[in-house]
Formats: sequence, structure tokens, C-alpha cells
Amino acid sequence: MIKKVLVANRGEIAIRIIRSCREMGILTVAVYSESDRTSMHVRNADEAWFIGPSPSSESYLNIEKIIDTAKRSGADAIHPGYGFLSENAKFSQRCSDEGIIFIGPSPFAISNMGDKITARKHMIAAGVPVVPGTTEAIKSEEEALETIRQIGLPVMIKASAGGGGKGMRLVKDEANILGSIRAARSEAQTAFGDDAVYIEKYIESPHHIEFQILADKHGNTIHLFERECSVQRRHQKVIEETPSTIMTPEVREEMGKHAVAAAKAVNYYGAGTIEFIVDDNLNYFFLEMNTRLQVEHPITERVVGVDLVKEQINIANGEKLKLKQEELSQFGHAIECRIYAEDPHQNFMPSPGKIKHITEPLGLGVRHDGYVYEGYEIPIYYDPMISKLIVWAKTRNEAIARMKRALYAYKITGIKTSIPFLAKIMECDDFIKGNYNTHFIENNQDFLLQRQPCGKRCQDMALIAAYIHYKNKLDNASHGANGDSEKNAWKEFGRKKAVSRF
Amino acid sequence: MIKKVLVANRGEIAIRIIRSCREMGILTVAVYSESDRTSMHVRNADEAWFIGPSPSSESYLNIEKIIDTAKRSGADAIHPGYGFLSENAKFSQRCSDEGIIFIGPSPFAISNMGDKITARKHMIAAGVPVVPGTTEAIKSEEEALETIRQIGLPVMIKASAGGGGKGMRLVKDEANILGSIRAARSEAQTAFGDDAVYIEKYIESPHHIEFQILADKHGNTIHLFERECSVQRRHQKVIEETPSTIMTPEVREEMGKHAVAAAKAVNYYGAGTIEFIVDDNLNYFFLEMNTRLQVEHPITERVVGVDLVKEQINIANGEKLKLKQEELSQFGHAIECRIYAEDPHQNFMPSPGKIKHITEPLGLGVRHDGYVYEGYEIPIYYDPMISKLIVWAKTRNEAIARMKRALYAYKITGIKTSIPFLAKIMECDDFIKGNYNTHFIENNQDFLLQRQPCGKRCQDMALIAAYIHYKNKLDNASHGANGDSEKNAWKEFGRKKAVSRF
Amino acid sequence: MSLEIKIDDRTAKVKLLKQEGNIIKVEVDDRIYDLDLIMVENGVYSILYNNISYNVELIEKKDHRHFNVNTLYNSYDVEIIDAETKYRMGRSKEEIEDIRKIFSPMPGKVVRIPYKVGDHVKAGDTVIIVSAMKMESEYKVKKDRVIKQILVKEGDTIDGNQTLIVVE
Amino acid sequence: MSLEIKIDDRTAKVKLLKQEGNIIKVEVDDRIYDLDLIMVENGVYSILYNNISYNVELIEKKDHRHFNVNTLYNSYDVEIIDAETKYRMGRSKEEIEDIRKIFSPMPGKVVRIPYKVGDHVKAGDTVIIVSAMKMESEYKVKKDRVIKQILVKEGDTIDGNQTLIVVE
Repeated sequence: MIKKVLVANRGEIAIRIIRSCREMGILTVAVYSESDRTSMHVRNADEAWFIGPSPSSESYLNIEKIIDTAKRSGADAIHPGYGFLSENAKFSQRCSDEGIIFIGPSPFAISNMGDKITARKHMIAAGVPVVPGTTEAIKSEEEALETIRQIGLPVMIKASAGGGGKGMRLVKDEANILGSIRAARSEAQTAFGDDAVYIEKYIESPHHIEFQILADKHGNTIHLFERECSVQRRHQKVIEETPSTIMTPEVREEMGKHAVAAAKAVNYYGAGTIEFIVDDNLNYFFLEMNTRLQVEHPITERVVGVDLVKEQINIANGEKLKLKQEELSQFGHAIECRIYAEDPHQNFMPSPGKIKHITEPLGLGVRHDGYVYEGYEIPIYYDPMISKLIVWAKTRNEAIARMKRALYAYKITGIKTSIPFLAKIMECDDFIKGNYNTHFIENNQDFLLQRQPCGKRCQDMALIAAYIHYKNKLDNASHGANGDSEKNAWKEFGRKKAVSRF
Repeated sequence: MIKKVLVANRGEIAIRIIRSCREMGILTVAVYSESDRTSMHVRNADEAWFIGPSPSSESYLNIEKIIDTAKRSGADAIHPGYGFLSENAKFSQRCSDEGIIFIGPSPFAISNMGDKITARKHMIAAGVPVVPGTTEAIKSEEEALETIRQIGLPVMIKASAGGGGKGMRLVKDEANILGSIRAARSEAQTAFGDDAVYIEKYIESPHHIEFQILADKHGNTIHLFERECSVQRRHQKVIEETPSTIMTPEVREEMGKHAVAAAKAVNYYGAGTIEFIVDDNLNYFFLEMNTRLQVEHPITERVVGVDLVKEQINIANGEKLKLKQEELSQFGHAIECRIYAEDPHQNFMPSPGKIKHITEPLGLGVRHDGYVYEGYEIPIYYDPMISKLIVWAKTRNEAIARMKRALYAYKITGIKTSIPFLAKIMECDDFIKGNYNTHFIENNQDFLLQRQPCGKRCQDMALIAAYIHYKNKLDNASHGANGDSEKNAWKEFGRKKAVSRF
Repeated sequence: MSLEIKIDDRTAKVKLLKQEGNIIKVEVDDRIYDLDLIMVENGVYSILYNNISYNVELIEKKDHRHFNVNTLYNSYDVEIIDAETKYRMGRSKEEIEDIRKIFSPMPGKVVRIPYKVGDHVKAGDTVIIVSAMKMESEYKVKKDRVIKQILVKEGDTIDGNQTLIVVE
Repeated sequence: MSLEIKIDDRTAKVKLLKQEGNIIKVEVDDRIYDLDLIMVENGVYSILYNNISYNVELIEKKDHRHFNVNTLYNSYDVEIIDAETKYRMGRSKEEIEDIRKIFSPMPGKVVRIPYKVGDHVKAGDTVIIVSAMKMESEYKVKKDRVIKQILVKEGDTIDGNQTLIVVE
């Protein structure tokens, strides 16, 4: 039985894992880099161990250091979260070699699913539909040309070791085939140290739909239905929802069965996600498997009613799944918005900095998973995601209304965030109608980047507040007093007058 | 169709109502007393109107002023929340006379359920079990003695117009009968201006279980299952949960039917609650009906999956209920803790004051409905409840673990709160086993008021932090600088060193 | 600087021995701690001791010597015992009891003051009633006294720990 | 005191005419507002105008003259135009363009500086690359220039709006 978990991560996911551990009575060990001494996960965990300099490669990705810390702290298990070492087969193997439980799948499952070409082969063998294309890394440019002629244009050229949009090229014209192959290989070489690429049929107006699966070490595998993840910007998910608006019960059941078959094909255990690409006619094809917890796992937790981190820990403990496929169902609708520290109006440039003030949205149907606090300085070294806003409602329309309400009420000052951009998505016709695919943001760019018109009245109020604030500061400065305490004087004065005026 | 709602309330319930209105696209009008100018409901609403001095009797209970504000602001409906004017038949009538929609039941239903003796008569006529006792206010002391002899001791003497434990007396010995009757009548006269009392059989070790009902104006009435409210202190609920641990499916169905019959007996429409007193053998008796939204409504919202405020508004709009009894079910387990500004270790003395810092508990399965913010000064005039923590989990045990996690993480400083007391309840054996009745707090008082032992280590850390804080302040003072900015210097200094030390 | 600090019923001697940025060496009674201590929010300290993480919140009470200190599971009252405090503590109990100040620990509103200056009151008599948040509290004298000063009047809004009435 | 304040592209004259506690009379351009304005949190104002409730958050940016202002649905950039600002604005555009400072609007880490002081660079050349949160940004010169000063070095952590390189 796991008694102490080292959480090999930071940010909101580290805190989310610590919460479930605490509910299970399991002790937690945080690890932190130089710039994370004041991070919330360090404050929240039972223990905190320093693991190295700020760049991830020297801390959160440092396998030796993390294994060493697990041993020294007496942790009997490691939860990798997402990102960092979560899909590193070597790390999973090292844990196993050292007698530490890795809360995640076997090295075999990670490495087989990690390589796209190998994964494709497994899927074909398991009868899971894959996008028409090569099953081997292409050896020569002639072979590539031949394959493309068979599949027919348009095609995608993808890095075998790829991810995150790197080493990918869309080819629509015959004239660009060779150039694109060469570019993709060179990019793949730079990004992943491996120039293997493969070719797939390009699906026009695709939907990105994924299935959550859970599998124990006793051969029981179930799925927890789909997540619609088509709202993407540069191949990064922005908003996810479940159920998908385009899904039918029949297709859901069939895709669920294929998702389970995909996991079984690599003797998978743990929590995992099978990503599918789906066309407008609900033809679906295996895209890849994420052999870890997803950022967007909370929407599944909400509509299915499970705690996926607890399920992961139970599986790692060797327990049998208590959930039965036939007893699971989706209740209501959940949407997740990822809140990034970035400026949508400056080409989504990251916006690290110091949090001055937060007003968190709360109330019925709202879950907020974050990690920043007032006075916290977001480091420049890591992912710009600062929190996730998850809402649930009985219907999709109500969920959208609730998300709007929550986004408007959510104020983080000191940095720029994607909140206004996300609010515009909630107001966008295509999104409201559920009529969208992965081109949604591109297609609606003008609308989404429009600033909310407000008119003179609202501007005037902003001007007046700025005037009073500035004047007050000047007045205080001229009285030689410190700004803060005098601001309170203004407030107190105001209050007392307010009381006496009636 | 309602377009603008005046919320005739303050605190967390005003904000909770504003949230649902916003999701429905309905404008909101806040009203505020002198001491509420800076209250959150004023800041959150679309409009805010001043209605008078701080004492409730001159503001939130001032019917004329509220009706006048509704008319001047163009509100077409009034939501009374709970408390204040929510169960005032005259107010409901005035709204109706003025052509303003009262989001609540008819004056007839309020007044008939508001008088306990009248309510008892309706229940008896409708076949709903009532506690054995008088159906009329007792006229003479002789009659009282005769009745008590028939029912048998122990009995409760209760004020007909009563509530909140006022004008109530438990009689166990014959010798105390007359004294108790006189005391109850005199107290009732003082508290309610009406000395009518009635007599009921006293149920030993009773459970307090209530059923949520919803009824539209077209004769459709449903129940949304029970809430177990036996954790009480001085007849005030402290913690509520659903489902009740003592309930069986058979009794639940039967009680639900009786709850619906009770509502129908007064042609009820709107949201309401039928309170039952239940003995250990699951014999249950009608206690009273609350003709409004309850403080503890969120636990029902969570396990049944509805938004009760939206249902209230839809009913007020004359819509038919969309929910069907046979489609409703309870999923998982929800618990609510009421957070009060009070000091459990000083006989629960109220603790108004200024909020210095809040850390709100978040994450999977946690809902937090509050209204205070950092810098806010809790007024001395109103109820000491500052927020409600609601958790959901698949099982009761998991819900308790989650509530513990949330209570530990929840920090409000500047005032004393009931949080440590609530955390002790979550650790109390009788509560964990679900083996409790309304005597729970009394029976476990010693355990519940015990301070958590922590030992020397933990004390030492507190001492060290206090030392550093004090020293730092002294050092700054002697440098002639202001505390706040220098505290930051310490922090910055610390941080920079932290970076350079490795 | 060595300080005596009172926590609940315990009084301990605390002394900072060394500081380099957030790495400190500190002595509590006879025990020496090597810690990583940093203020993360105003009045909130993150302390790492042997890799155990403590999150300690300090809230100043009536003055800069009195704190309420929260750790994850506990809440303590902490008092810094400086020269002034010692002086106060040094005075005899008698002397302190001689100057009796009636105050309410909570803010509220004065409901009733049944006596006037010069009145003689008996042990147990209620000399002031204060209301806050729908609850009324009565403050009584413990010995026979004479009302010396009445600093507030009925209807006044009062702060916590403010002297309301002085008796002799 | 009358102030010129810039909001997005609009510049307005604002003047406080009268104040009694939180009841103020203020003029914005030619319009006069009677308001109930109160600071509820540090930098957060609650304004009631004809009973309409506005919750306005002010966040200081690089100095006390520059704010980011949030209302319920909007976010504005606001600048107080005082004497110093006017002086700066008064200088000819040429003059400002002559002293070119290269800076990054976001904090980050300097990845690469391909030139050294004295180097001639062409319009469009990247003179510094800054990385933050896994994203690299290249900063280029818009005209042919000479590198005059390099104020940071590769690997340095920089603040937002800090001058990194000066060109002529």
C-alpha cells in the first residue's frame, strides 16, 4: 500500500495530486527547483525537497535527482503528473528498477505508444481504425512519393517521435511534396534527435475527440467516455468539453470499445487517453495515446463522477477497478477553459510576472484548479498555464452561460491572461451552436480578438477611478506619508462619511 | 418573463442568487443598508440601491422601502433569499398587489404554514403524520395538564408563532409542567407578540430530516429527496448532508410522498422544505414547512443536479416544471458546513471584524459559497454566517475526507471562525459512523472542543515565525521605514539569496 | 536578540543565531533549528525543516506583540514578552485587580448601561449589555464595585477590547 | 486638479469638483457625474452612478501614471498625462526614434545576442532573442543601425520593459 507519494511536478497539477493524496491519508513529497521555493505545491505538501536549478532539464526532468529524492524521503511511489517525466519510459523503468511504484503505465506501454509508427502497428493489429498512411518510417523520398500517390492528397507528414505540432507538414499540392518532407525531417531531427517521419491522409475539418480509459493490472479495462478537444490554437488545446456535440450514442459506444481495444493492445494499466481524429461524417481514426493524466481530466471527473487521481493510485496499488463499464454514464455537461498567462492581443505572448490581486469565480457548478496566489511571481521557466476553470451544468447551454459568468467574475491582475479571449469563445456563434472543428479559432479569429465594445459610460468610470487613485496617491505623497496606509485612510474616511451622511 | 430581479437580501445568499440570474441573462438589483455599502452583493449586482440604516428592521425588513426600490429601479420581481422577508405573508401579498412577482409561495401558503397549529391541521387533513399533541392553541392550564396526561411525558411546549428555539420548553417531570407552560408563553409573547403555545409529544434522540420540494403553478409537485440536518447546536443547523445515513429506499419514497402531500395541502408553489422529526425506528412526523430556499439547499443541488434558484425563477415565471419525479435520483454524497464568524472556545461568541487574509479551499468536489473578501469588515448587525463549504464525493467516507481536506485548507484570518470546530466534527467517531441525532454536539462536546494536540515541533515553528516577524518589524521601525514595504524587502532579499545560494 | 515568547501556556526563549537570506539558524529554548524560512505572503511564512513543509500564518491582534498563529491543523495565541509586558506582569495581581476595566472581546453595539457614574454595584451585577450579530452579551462585575467612569453610551458602536466602563 | 487621461485612443479631461466622503462630483470632458465612489480593496473601487454598480480594478503598470483598468467586461490601458509625459510627447518623433532602446515587454531570459557593441546591423536584423515560458521571441531593428550599448548578457534574467540594447 502506497503511504508516501513524491509528486514529480509543479503548478496546478501538483496541487491537484496533493489534494487527492491528502483525502486518501497519503503523505506527499513536493520537489522544487530554484525558482519554485515559494510555489504553492511546496507550501501545500507534507515535505518539500530541493532538486536543482530552474531550467526543467536540470530539475523536473532530472531522473537521477528525482529518484534520489524519492529514496532519501522514503517515498514509496512517484506521481509524474502530466508533462515533464510523465511519458518517459526510461523513468518508469528506473522507478521499477529501484523498487519505487510509478503511478502510471509500464515502460513497455509508454514506449510502444510513444512512437507513433509502432503505435499505428499495434492499432492496426487490434482492429482500431487508423488514418490511411504509412505504417513504417519512410526510407526514401521515392517511396514517399509513391505512398502519397496511393493515399491521395492532401496528406500530413509527421515526425515519428513528434508531438506539439513540431515536425509536421501539411501537403496539398504535388509541387510541395519533396520540400515538405525535407523540412519535416530536418525539424524532427532538431526537435527530437530523430528524423523519422511518416505519412498520413489529411482529414479536412477534423474534430479532435479523445476517450479516457482506466485499466487495472488484472486485465480490466474501461472507458469513461469522450472529451471534445477541437478548440485548439497551434495544436494546443484551449477549451475542452464533454459530451461532444457531434457524438451519437452508437458511435460513442463503438469508439469506446475501440479505445479499450487500443489500451489492451499494449497491456495498458493506469489512466490513459486515446485520441481520435473524427471527420464530419463521424468517421474516426486513432491519432495517438497519451499514457498519463490529461490536463483536461476534470471534465470527465465531473460528468462521470470519479476522482481519476485516486483511481490511478488504487491501480498502482494493484487493486482491481471498482468501476464497471455498464454502471458508468455521463450526467450533464462539463466545459474546461485553460487560463494562460499570455496576452491574446499581442500574438499570445507569454506574460509572466507578479500576481497583484485575484478574485476567483465560485459558486454552483464551478471548479477552479490553480496554483497562483497574491504576491506570487510566476516564473519564466515553465508552462504559462496558471489555472483551469471547469464548469458543470445540466445542459450545454447552461454550462456555457455558467462559464461566461465565471470568466467575467474571474480577475487576475498583475499579468495578462487569456480570460477575455476565452470569454469571447463562449460568445461565439459557432461555439454556441456546437458547430466547430479544429479550425474554429482560425476561422473566428477576427471575432475572438475583438475587444468588447463598452461605450463612453464605462470608459468614463474607468477614467474617474484612475483619476481618484492617482490624485489620492499624489496627495499622500505630498503629505509625506506612505501610500498604502494613506489609501486606507481614504477608505476609512469614505466609510465614516458614508455612515454619517444619512 | 422576469427581466430584472431585486434581491431583497445580503451576504452569501444574495450573491448566490445574483449568479443564477446572471446565467439566465436577468439583471439584478442589490439593496443595501448603511453598513453594507462595501458588501460584495453591492459590488456584484448590476444595480445597487440604498434602503436605510444598518439595523435590519430599518432596511432589509422595511417592506415599504423595498417595494418602493423595486418600482423605482423597474425590477419586475423580488427574490427574498432566506431570513428577512422570505417568510412574510404580508410582503408576498404586497408584491402581488403592486404587480411585482414574488419569487416564492403565495401569501396563503406562507401564512398557513407559518402558524404551526394551522399547519398541523392541514397535515392531519392531508394524512401526513404529525407528532401526537394538541391541534389547537391551549386555552387554559387545566386543559394543558389534561392533554399532557393523555400524550404522556416527556412533551415539548412550543410557541405557535415560533421558530429558532424561542418559546420552547421540554417537560420531563410532572412537577415542571405549569412552570414551563408559563415560561414558554411569556417568552413567546416577548419574541413574537403572541403567547399561543401548543403541546407535542417529545421524541427522544430525534433526527431532523427534511425534504426539498418544488411545485409549479400548474399543480405539479415533486420532491428532491432528503437532507439530514441533525447536527445542530441550540436548534441551529451546523452541518447538513444528503443522503441521510439512516434512510432506507422504502422510507425515503414514503416520506417523499408525504412531503409532496404536505405541499399540496396548501396549494404550494415555489421551492420549499418539509421538515420531519424522525426517531431511531424511522417513525417520522411533520415538524414544519419552510416556505423558502434553505441555507442548505446546495447539497440537494449537487446530488440531484439542479439549480434551485433557476427553478424558483422559472416557477415564478409561470413555467411548468421540467423535472419529473421518476427521472430524479441521488448521485453520490454531499455535505455542507456552515462557517460562522464565532469563537467556539469562548462559548461560540460572535466574532465580527475585518478580514485580513483568506485562502479558499478549492479543487475537485468542493463548492464554496461566501461573500467576504480581504479587507472587508463584517458588520455587527447581521447573521454571523460568512460562508458555506459544500463538498461532494461518490461515497460518504470520501466526502468526509474531502471536507476535512477543505476545512484544513480554508484559512480566514482577522476573525475567529467555527472552522476548527467543524473539522473536529469530521473527526468525531459518531459522525463518521453516521450514528448521530440532534443530541450529537451535546453528547460529544468534550471531544469537539478539544484543541488539536500538535506537540513541541509545531509550536516551535509557530514561535520561530512569530520571532522573525516581530524582529523584522522592529528592525524596520528602527530604520525609520514603513513596515509593509520593508517586509517585502525581507522577502525579496530572501528570494535573491535563495537563488544565489545554490 | 533573544526574546521570550508565550505560546498557549508555554513560555520559550527564542534567539536567531545566524541568517543567510532565507537560511536561518535559530534557538528555541535549548534546541537549535536549521531552517529555510521565507515570507511568501504578507504575514505568511513557508518554513522547511528537515524537508518538512510548514505553512505558518501570523495575524496581529491588538498590537504588534500579540499574534494569532495558524499552522495546518492548529491555531495558537502567541505573545511576545518584551520589557513593557514584563513590567505589566511584574505588578501585583492586587494592583491590577484594583483598576477594573470592563470591556467586550468582540466589536458590537451598546444595548444598555443600567448604572451611572458613582453607583455602587454588587458582585454579579450586569454593568453593560453589548449586542453583536443578533446575540446579546452581558458583562458583570466580579466583586462589589463603584462605577468610576462610563466611556460609552447606549447605541454606541464599539471595538473589541475597547474599555467601556471603569470600576473601583 | 484637472488631469488629462488617455484611455485606449481617447484622451479626456477629468476634474474633481466636489467631495464629501465617498460622494463625489466629477467632470469628464463636458459631462458631470455625481457618484458614490469607495475603495473597497487596495486598488479596487466600487462606483455607484444612478444606482448602476461598477466594480473597477486598477493595476499599476510600469509607474504610477500607467494603469491597467478592469471593469466587468472590459480591460483598458489608462495613462495619466502629466507634465513629464507631455514633455516626452513634445519631443519630435525623429528625436525619439534617434535613441532606440530595444526592450522586451515581458520578463524572461536572454537566449542570444548575435552582435557586439559597434556592430552595424541592417533593418530587420534580430539583435536579441528572449525566452519566457517555453516561447522564444526575437527583437529586431526597424532601420539600419549601429549597436551602441548592450546592457545584458546571454543567460541573464530580465524584467519586462527593461532596456536591453541601445542602438543609434
